[in-house]
Amino acid sequence: MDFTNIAFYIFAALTVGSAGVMVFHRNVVYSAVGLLFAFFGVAGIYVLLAADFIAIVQILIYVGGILILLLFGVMLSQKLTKVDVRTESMQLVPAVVVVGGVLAVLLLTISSTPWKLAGSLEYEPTTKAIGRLMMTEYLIPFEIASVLLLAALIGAAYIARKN
Amino acid sequence: MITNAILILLLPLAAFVVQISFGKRLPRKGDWLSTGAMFIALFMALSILVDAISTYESNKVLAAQTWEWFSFGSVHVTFGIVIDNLTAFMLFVVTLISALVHLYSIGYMHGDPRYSRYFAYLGLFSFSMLGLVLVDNFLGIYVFWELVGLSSYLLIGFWFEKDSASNAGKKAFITNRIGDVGMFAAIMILFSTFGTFDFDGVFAGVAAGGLSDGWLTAAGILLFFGAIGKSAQFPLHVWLPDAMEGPTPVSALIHAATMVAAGVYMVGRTFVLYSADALFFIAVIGTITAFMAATIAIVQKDIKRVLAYSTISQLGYMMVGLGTGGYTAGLMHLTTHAMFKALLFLGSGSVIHAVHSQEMDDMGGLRKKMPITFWTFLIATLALSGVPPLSGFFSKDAILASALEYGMRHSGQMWIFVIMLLSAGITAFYMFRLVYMTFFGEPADKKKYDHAHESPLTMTLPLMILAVFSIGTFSWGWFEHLISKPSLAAYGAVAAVAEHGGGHDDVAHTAHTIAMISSIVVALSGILLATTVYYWKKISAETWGSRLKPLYNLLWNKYYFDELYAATIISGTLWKSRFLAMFDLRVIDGVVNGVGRLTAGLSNVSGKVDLRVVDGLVNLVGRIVAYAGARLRTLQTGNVQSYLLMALFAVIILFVIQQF
Amino acid sequence: MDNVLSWITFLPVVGILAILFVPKDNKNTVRIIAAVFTGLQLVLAVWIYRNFDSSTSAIQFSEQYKWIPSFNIDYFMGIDGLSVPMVLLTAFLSFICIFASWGIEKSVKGYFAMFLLLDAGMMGVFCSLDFFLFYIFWEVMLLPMYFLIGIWGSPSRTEEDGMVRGGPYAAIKFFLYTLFGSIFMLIAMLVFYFNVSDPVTGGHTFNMLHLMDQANHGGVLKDFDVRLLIYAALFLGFAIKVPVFPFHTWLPDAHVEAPTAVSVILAGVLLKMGTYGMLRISFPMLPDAMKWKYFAYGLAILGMINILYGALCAMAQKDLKKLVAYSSISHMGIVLLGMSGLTSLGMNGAVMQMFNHGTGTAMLFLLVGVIYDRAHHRQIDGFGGLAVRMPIFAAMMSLAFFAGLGLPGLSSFISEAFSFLGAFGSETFDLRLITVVSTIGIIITAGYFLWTFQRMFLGELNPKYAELPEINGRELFTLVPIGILVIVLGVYPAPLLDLIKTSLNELVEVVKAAEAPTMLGLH
Amino acid sequence: MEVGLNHYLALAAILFSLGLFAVVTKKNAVTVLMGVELILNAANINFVAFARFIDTDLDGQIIAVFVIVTAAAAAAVALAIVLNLYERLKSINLDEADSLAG
Repeated sequence: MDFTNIAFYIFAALTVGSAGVMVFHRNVVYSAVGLLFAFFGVAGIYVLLAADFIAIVQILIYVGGILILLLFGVMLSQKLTKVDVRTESMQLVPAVVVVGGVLAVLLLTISSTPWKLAGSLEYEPTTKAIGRLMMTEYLIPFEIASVLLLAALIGAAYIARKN
Repeated sequence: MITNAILILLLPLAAFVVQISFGKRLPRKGDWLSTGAMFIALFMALSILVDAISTYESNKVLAAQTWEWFSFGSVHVTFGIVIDNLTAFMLFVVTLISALVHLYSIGYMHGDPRYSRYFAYLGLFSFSMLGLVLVDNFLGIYVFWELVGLSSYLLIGFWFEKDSASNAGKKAFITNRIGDVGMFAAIMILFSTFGTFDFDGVFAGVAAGGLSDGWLTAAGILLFFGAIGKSAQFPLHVWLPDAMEGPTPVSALIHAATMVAAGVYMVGRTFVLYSADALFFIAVIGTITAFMAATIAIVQKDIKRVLAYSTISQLGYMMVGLGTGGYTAGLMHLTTHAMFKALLFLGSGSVIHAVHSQEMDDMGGLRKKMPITFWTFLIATLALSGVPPLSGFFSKDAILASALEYGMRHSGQMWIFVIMLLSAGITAFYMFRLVYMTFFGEPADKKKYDHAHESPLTMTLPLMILAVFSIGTFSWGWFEHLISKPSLAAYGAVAAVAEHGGGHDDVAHTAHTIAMISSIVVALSGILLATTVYYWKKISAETWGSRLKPLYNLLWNKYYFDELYAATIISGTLWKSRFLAMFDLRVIDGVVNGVGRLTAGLSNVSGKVDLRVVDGLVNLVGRIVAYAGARLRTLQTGNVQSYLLMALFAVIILFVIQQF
Repeated sequence: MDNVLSWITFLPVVGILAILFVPKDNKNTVRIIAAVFTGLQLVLAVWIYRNFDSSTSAIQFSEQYKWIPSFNIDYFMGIDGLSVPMVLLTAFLSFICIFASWGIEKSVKGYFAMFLLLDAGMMGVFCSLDFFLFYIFWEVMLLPMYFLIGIWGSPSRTEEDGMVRGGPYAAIKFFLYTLFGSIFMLIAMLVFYFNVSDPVTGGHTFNMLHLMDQANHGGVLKDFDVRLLIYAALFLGFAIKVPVFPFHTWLPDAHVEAPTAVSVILAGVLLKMGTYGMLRISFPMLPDAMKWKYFAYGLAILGMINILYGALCAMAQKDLKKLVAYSSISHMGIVLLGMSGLTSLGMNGAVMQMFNHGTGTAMLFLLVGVIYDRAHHRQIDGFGGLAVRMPIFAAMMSLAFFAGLGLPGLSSFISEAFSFLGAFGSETFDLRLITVVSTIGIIITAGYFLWTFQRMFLGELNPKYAELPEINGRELFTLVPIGILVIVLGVYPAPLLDLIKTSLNELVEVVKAAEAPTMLGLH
Repeated sequence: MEVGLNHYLALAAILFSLGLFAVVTKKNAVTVLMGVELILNAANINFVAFARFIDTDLDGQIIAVFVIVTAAAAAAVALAIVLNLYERLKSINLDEADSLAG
């Protein structure tokens, strides 16, 4: 069992654990914190998967952006004076059954599929290559994504404003 | 010369177009423009006439030209102009009277709200009339024939606010149309036989015997129907007296001098076409017309109506002239009559202008107030009565001679001459009755008399010019030389059709002498009688009128023609049209709607069946669905998350199914 | 310019698409779009006129594509001298009618979309040379017409006699009548389809040129009795459209209840489809049946009845628009009479009459619309003395009336005269008596037009209408071009005649050459 | 046991299930959004893992970048919607937003 394996299990545990906290804790603020750690865990997983650029992006955007956004959402929508930051759950029993079923299906599929694995497992820095691809082969999706972001920005501002 | 002719034709048309488009905006509303155009045309026509007279050849074709109008592939329809001596005379007469009437109208129509419109219509008429005399084929003559009818309609109904005027216009147009249909039928016969509209082509075909006698007579009589309508011959004469509703200069131009003579001109132009039977028919119609109209004129009180019936009567004379073979006599009477009858109408217009009434009972003694009008009027009256040596004497005498000659050649046909002679006497009588009642005696209406005055120069100048032409310009010989009776032989070998009429032989000479003497006698006795009754008052017209009450009523009511037509043709047509309209609505449409209702009824029955049986089943299905829906709607929570859950559940089920 | 016929036919459809994208409140945009597209159509029509080679009777501008190959149905368009004047007339009147419809305020989008669809259908009928395609266009036209009369026509009303009349009634009557006729046409079409073989492939065909070639006829079409039956069926289909007495009663209702522009199209273009169909389909495809004496004389006699009956009915009408409608029946009778003689003169005269009646009657209906918009009624006796108040309108009306009564110098004179002359001079049949009796119609026509003119315009001005506004610029814009055409073609008809004569003379020759058995084949 | 593709996929599956559970059960809209983010992360792990083990180029990673970008946009819009919902219902509980109920 080499270092990578150990690291994987550590990150996996961190991720799953934090996600569990996020899902099962009744307090929304706690959920948010749980999500924060789950994102960190996923970033670690990316590193193990030789995706250094993605890992950085994960931390920058998810942790630095989305999570902050979510917290703002919590804060703005819950009057903090008479805090009811608790979240309730519903239709628990059917949910457990169905989600359990989905998980079972997924795991079954994963284990029963004969993956055609590629041979080499070299570690190479990816940032430069991704940058090059973004500006060449993926230029159009890149541009569209920018437009999408812009549109989302304006749209969000428009929707959220008080009339 | 062709260019001149085209210019003569186009000048009035141009005047019409200009006047109708912006006549109102021209200075003096453009009367000078129309009048000027007409006078230019007059001088051009004069030059053509001078050419014709100086050439001095019988029936000489001075110029002719033909253009293709349109073509059907094998059939080419042409439009052409032909100028022979007859055309030259007609051009001169039409342009002269038209120009004078234009001039006269400047005074007469002064201040009318539709002044420029009036001149526009005059231009349209002059154009159509000139086209009618210039054109060289049947289709063309029919075209202009209808166009003069249109301008006549427009001018009769010029003061259309008066119901009588608009009625008269309509009556004129429709009555003319009846004749025109006959004319069109004749054209159909000729065209379908000879394949051409050209006069020359048709005449050549007739000369070659292309039509059997029966068809030729039919074509001739049908063609004459057009003239019956246009020249107000019996039995289609009823429109002309009513046409006096139009302005008086118009009556002079259209309903006395030119348009009504178009029928005579047309018969003259197509003279060689008529078979002996057709000519006899023409003569009979002419005789009836001449006599009937003359008798009616005796009792009329409206000055214009007397003149109108006189016109009808004189047109009858022309027809008799043509019908009895006196080709030259008929056409000469056309020319002379145009001059003095236009003069009479313009003179009566001058009187009407002065006293503002058309009733002769309102007039009297006007001789002193209106000397120019009186003297010119008297000249015209003498001419019309046939007093030598005025122009009317020569032409009327020629017609009577022709009628007499006809009677001498055809046994049993002397009655035509007798009646015509009688009518000549009546003519002299009613004309002098008119003159005495208008210009002599005591003024009937003092106020109107005091108000009366001589007309302005624009009105009297035309009177004087026409008086000159009425006096004695025409004598027999040279006119006959220029316009002599055409012969079918000129158009090819005469086959089966016999030549009709006759030349100058002893019979003709005898006839001439007898006719001349008797006509002078009759005219003078007519004048004498009129003088006795209306000047010396030796015989009371009232007494004789009441003694002969039934006859008087008959004449006063114009032989009840209007009433007869109203009761038969007009109301018959109206009744038929109402009946058919009702028939259309109730019966034909009723059948359609009945079928519709039947179908609707059937569908009603099948609808009932449908409702109970078929629809019952449908409703059952509907109810089941509704019930199921009510049960199932509880699933529809509106909560997105539960939907998602269901979807996922379905995914799992699918997976399971897929696995096993 | 390839595919010009497809363009001219489907331009209005493009216009419909454009109109559908306009918000419904932008009424003027909708109107302008309609005007632009019909205007373009008119430009194309003029282009066709200028490039049409009138020296040949061959089909020109033809386009042929496989459409439904399994049934040998082609998309086959093409025109000859018979169709060209109709194409011009359709384009011209459609353009004019857009402006006559400017005042429509009720669901403008729908109206103009329907109108353009109607336009496309009519154009298609005149351009198609495949019987199936022809039939499709023929039916396509029905639908918009139904809605135009039913929705934008006058509202339903109950008359004194308890009959419900009005737009919806007229629309349904028109629809059912025409549908009834087209069923017979469909039957005839199918008989042709199954009994005529394509000379190249040997299969069934709808191609009109193949159908016209008697050598291709086989099967039951060899049997004269059947040919007579088929001719009768086709005749019924077309006669309803013309309309021929006694199938005419849809016409007064439809014309009267429809809005002005639709009446114009109905009388100006739709009626011509009946006679166009006879000349395009019945005559050349079944010349021997046409020449069967009972049919030939029947056609002439029906023409005569139409002329006299229509004129007499017109005289009795109190409603101005109804009078004009009946006058259309009368004038279409002249077309029938002209056709029936099988002469070059009569045939050319009849087709010219189709065109000239289209323009003349369009003018009449437009004028009726003008006065109706002002006085809100059309009772002839309800007016009086209008010539004082509205001189320009009166002048226009008199122009239209005189054109209607066939005054020389105006277009319909030449066509009427030569229709009569042609029928009278027919060498094939003796129609002289029928023609002469028919000419009486000219007198009656003069009677009712002048009487109407007198009652409406002459005499003292009816004080009720002392303030009636004179005809306005837009209305004059619709009338003046037609008026000019009426005068120009009256003075110089050669442009129209040159366009059609080659094709029609050829048609006359073809039909004349056919032998009609005098005896029926029934044993 | 050597950590391979299956491990990563299993991890992703678990994360996905957790996220899904949150989406399905939570009443609070913000928490549901968090669940969505988890699901997206799980998908991203799959992408990157496949890029690493099966198709050894960078396509998978790039798609992951795009997923992140899209997620950011989605989050922004979704939160705006949530705020709007709150304005209307004075609550962000999703079971109250049931006007589609039959």
